[in-house]
Amino acid sequence: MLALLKRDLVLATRAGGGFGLGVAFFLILCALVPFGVGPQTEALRPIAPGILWVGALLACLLSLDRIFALDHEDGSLDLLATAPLPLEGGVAVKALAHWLTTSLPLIVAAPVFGLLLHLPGKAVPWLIISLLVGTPALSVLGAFGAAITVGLRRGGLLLSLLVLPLYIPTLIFGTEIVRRGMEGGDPITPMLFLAGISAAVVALVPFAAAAALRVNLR
Amino acid sequence: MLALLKRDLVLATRAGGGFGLGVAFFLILCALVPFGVGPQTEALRPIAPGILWVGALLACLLSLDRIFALDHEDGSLDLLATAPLPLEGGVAVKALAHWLTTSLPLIVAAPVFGLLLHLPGKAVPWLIISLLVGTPALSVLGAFGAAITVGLRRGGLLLSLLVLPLYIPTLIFGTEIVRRGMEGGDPITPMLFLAGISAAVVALVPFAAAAALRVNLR
Amino acid sequence: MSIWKYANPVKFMRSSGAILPWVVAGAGLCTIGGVLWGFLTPQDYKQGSTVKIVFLHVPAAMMAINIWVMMLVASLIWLVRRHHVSALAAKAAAPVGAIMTLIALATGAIWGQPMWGSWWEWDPRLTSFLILFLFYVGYIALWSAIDDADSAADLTGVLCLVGSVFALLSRYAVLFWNQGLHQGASLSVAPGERMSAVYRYPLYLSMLGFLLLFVALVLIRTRTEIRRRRLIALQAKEARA
Amino acid sequence: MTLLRVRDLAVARGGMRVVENVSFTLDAGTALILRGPNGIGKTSLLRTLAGLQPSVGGMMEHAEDAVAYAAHADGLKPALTAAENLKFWSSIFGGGAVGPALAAMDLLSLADRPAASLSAGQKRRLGLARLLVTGRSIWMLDEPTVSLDAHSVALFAKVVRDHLVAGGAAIMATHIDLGLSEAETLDLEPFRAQPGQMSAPAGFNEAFA
Amino acid sequence: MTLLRVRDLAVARGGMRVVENVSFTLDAGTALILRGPNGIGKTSLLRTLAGLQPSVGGMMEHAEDAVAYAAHADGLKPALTAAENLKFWSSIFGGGAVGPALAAMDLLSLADRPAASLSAGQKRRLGLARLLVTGRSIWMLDEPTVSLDAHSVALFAKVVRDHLVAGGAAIMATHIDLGLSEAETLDLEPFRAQPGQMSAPAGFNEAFA
Amino acid sequence: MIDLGKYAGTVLAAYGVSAVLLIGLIWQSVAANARARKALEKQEKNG
Ligand code: HEM
Ligand SMILES: Nc1ncnc2c1ncn2[C@@H]1O[C@H](COP(=O)(O)OP(=O)(O)OP(=O)(O)O)[C@@H](O)[C@H]1O
Ligand SMILES: Nc1ncnc2c1ncn2[C@@H]1O[C@H](COP(=O)(O)OP(=O)(O)OP(=O)(O)O)[C@@H](O)[C@H]1O
Ligand SMILES: [Mg+2]
Ligand SMILES: [Mg+2]
Repeated sequence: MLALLKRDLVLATRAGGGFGLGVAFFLILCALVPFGVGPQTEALRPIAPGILWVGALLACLLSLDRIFALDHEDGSLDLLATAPLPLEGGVAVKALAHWLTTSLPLIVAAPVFGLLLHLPGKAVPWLIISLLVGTPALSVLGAFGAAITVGLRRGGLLLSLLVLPLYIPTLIFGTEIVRRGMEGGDPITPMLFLAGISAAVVALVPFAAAAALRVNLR
Repeated sequence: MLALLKRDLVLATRAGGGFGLGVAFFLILCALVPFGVGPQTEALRPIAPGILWVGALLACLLSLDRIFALDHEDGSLDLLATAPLPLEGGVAVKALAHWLTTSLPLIVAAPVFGLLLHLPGKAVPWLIISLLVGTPALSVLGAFGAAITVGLRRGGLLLSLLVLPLYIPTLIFGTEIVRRGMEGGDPITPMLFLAGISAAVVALVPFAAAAALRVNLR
Repeated sequence: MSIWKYANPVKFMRSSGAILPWVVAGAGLCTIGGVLWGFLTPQDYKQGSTVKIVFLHVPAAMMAINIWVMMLVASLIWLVRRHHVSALAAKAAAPVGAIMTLIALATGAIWGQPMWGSWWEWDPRLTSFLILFLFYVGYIALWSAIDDADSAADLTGVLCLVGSVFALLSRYAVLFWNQGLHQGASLSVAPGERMSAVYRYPLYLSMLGFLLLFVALVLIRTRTEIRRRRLIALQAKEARA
Repeated sequence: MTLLRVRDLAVARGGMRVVENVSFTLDAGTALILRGPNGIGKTSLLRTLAGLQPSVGGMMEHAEDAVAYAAHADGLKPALTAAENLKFWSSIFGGGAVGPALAAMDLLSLADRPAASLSAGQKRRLGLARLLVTGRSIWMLDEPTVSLDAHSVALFAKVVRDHLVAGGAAIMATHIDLGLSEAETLDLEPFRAQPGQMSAPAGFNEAFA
Repeated sequence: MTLLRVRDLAVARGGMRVVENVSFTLDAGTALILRGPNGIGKTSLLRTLAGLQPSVGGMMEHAEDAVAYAAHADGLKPALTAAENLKFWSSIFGGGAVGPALAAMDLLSLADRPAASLSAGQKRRLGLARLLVTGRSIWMLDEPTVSLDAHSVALFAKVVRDHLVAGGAAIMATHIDLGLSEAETLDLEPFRAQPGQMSAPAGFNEAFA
Repeated sequence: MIDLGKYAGTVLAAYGVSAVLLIGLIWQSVAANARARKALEKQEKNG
């Protein structure tokens, strides 16, 4: 398992692996928003949590098809399925690798992007915490979508269509945390919901994803 | 040429062709944003032009790899290159087919999505006009990116990275038109810029795309 | 005789062919009757003639949810018992459910214009329906994207399962996110608030009509799917011979 | 009448020349069969002749728009029927009727089947039928009989023979015997590129080797 | 000692059974070569035996975690070096050392080259070296010698022979002669599935045909 | 003709949209069924 994680991380950082692309996309998005709504603080501040979360979500989305597609094409997935590690574990590890290479850099960079959008300082810790708690669910749900579409050629748009509705609860609770943190409300309640969703997703969805993978391998 | 256009349209509407996926994706995006930024009209209205344009752009982006990749894999591209029609024309026609199957449905549906985001009625004509004028450039630039990455397996992420920066001017002028239309400013100036960009792109970029294709075929 | 025997394609074709005319007749009568009756009801003192929309809106909204539940059950039957017809029935039901959702959304939006002064509000009820629509669209898109029928049935089945959980979850998340404008369930609440009989009976008839319409459409569409599958199966057999 | 003239042609693949000094002519009514071990450069030579990749030395000449190329990938769309696939290529090449082409490759009964439901051999036959609707005179075929059974190979040989009789020409790379007694054979082994004797490098790999 | 026992196995592909009633046993130290025309179901049978797809009838038994499967796709990452690729699979399978495996397939000099820069034959050799690091006893090989030249085929035959001597077993589908005289051959032709004699359909295509 | 009051447009629009969607769905279902039946009959006659 550790070997698989290490390999996926190494691959992501080698040429063509696409490490950092998520952050680049996130940056483009955050840079564009002021063009759309105008640069005034009053215009930007209320929508900042939402934009940051939606941006994280889209950055995650764009890199999803890498989770399994390459391994499927070059036969690694066949070999992993016959290896002595449970496929569910493989799915979880690959989702973790995706999270480490896509979401983690984004979380590290998020405070900077928060500045661009005039997110008040006291909301920044909540932004980071909400992303830390919520993005693992995004990666695992994304792995599920990727597992379902892995056999399809050119499934990018379909993958988004399947995965985005699953992201809705995470998005709602995630932004709610930041917004309440920003406006001085109570961020604990949505945080508990978000943590619950994340925990349940991380614990259960890999089984569904592994089942989908097995269907696509046969 | 007409035969090529017809075939691409037929293929897009047959099973697995992905016709309508763009609109569905657009719909999801428009539904997600309010979950992020909140349901209030005051929050949604100012960002509506930006979201609608970013949505159109992403829907376009996610379907780009269909333009040439399938034709490359099954050998059609080789045969088209030896056919008595200029490859530049072929590129233009395929970009047109992409526009007709992805952007046009989206433009038709855009007023409905404008409703979801509380875009004021008087901005809707500007939204449609700006999309009509701007999206052809997105398709042609996308075809260029697709031509460059056609030989690569899973070039999706790279494709996005190549194409997104090219999209920025279109995006900025496009949203500016809608925003000015909404706030009663002067939408004509950005419209002229956008039309200029579109015209130049549609006229010139197919040559670059065809050159890239030829390199990838040999 | 066990109910499972009907899952055999041949038997299904025979029995569904036998009951189809009756279902179609019933669906036509009840739907047209209920909707027309509803259309002819008197105006409401508060909502004016817009109350007539309820005879389309509520049955469609009801069916939108029920059809998803039916798909969930059919998917489970396929995943557990491998009854091919139930997988095809789930596939056949999805477009009907999507259209029902669309009708509920469209009539609701049209209704909202005079009532709330805007076509669309991010009310939890409406938002949940929008999300349900998204799930329908994803499910349909997945079916049409996969060539191999066995994989398609399995994968859409899994998607339906996971999607159901998330559709439910989204409903609560949306409630948490925004409190609503939409009225509560007036058919089921305390007697005092009950809808008057003038509206209630046509509504019942119309609901029955929509239910029968759904059954008729699913039967027809399942028969279509079975024929398509059979055609593909025969061609595959021929190609391999 | 000479349809194709090749002199001292050098062909590159992956930035390095693979065969060089290839010379031959192809007259109307004749066929040429390319032979040689795997990787010698048959595919590369055919692609160069078809204009899909540039040559790196020597010269070749043929009438414009005279070449029809067919390789492993048949350019068939699984979602279209057999007839629709042919119709498309016919209208792209401004070429012949679809019916006779289907008949020639024994595909009439499959005309309305989506290509996805055809077996590998049937797909190959459809890909070869495409040659007939191009209306081109020089056929360049890369292993045309892969996955065809004996009956279909004979059918294909007949189609080629008819094409030659009608004044066409064909050049093909193949490992099996087609029963085309009138065809000449060109073994590429003697033309294997010798490293180091070049006027200009064929690409990065040669420029830095 | 019997490593693999198969009785009356039926195997499906595309929702239809392709071969059925296949029975054999594979003892330690023996090899079995599957033969049969294109499309008979060799690949499907091997995938079923490896546990990648469910069987649709009969039974098979082998020790858990005893099978190493290798097909056309070698599971190599172009961005990793040859040694890194092997090391990865070795640690996944908890298996053997990388050095001897590289040596056995004559890859020592290429150990630090990224897999992307290897030729097709070299890649194939690397893919076969992977078998050695799995430490599994039953090898299931689908056309293992595709794109190998004569020298590499001999190398590979020696590796298989050593594996058999060490108490392993191998079952492989191949069209060419490997020079493995001790191997038995199983022709799949007699096991081609007969339509219409089934207890339960293998998939949609059988259920509706 | 019944009186729909000031909301006539609203009510008619709702009924109209629903009618279009329902009839479209019914028509599509029936047409696809007929097409599938014909294709299958043709195949069974040939094969
Ligand atoms: C645009 C989207 C709308 C959707 C998706 C929607 C959804 C629903 C649903 C699901 C029901 C069934 C409730 C039940 O029986 O438990 C319902 C009932 C109802 N809706 Fe809507 N609605 C929408 C808009 C509206 C609007 C704008 C109005 C009017 C102002 C309205 C008025 C009603 C009424 C009167 C009922 C019947 C009361 C009841 O039985 O619950 N709806 N709607
Ligand atoms: N994409 C590539 N990059 C680099 N080298 C390549 C590439 N494709 C092929 N080659 C090399 O170019 C040479 C010529 O290949 P070509 O495909 O023309 O051979 P061929 O004679 O058609 O072989 P076969 O009989 O196997 O079809 C081979 O040595 C091969 O290794
Ligand atoms: N994806 C698929 N969908 C439907 N049928 C398939 C699919 N792949 C293969 N088949 C069919 O299944 C049968 C068995 O294929 P399989 O690949 O097992 O044959 P094989 O014996 O390995 O052939 P080869 O010698 O060509 O490798 C063939 O008749 C083939 O047409
Ligand atoms: Mg070749
Ligand atoms: Mg095989």
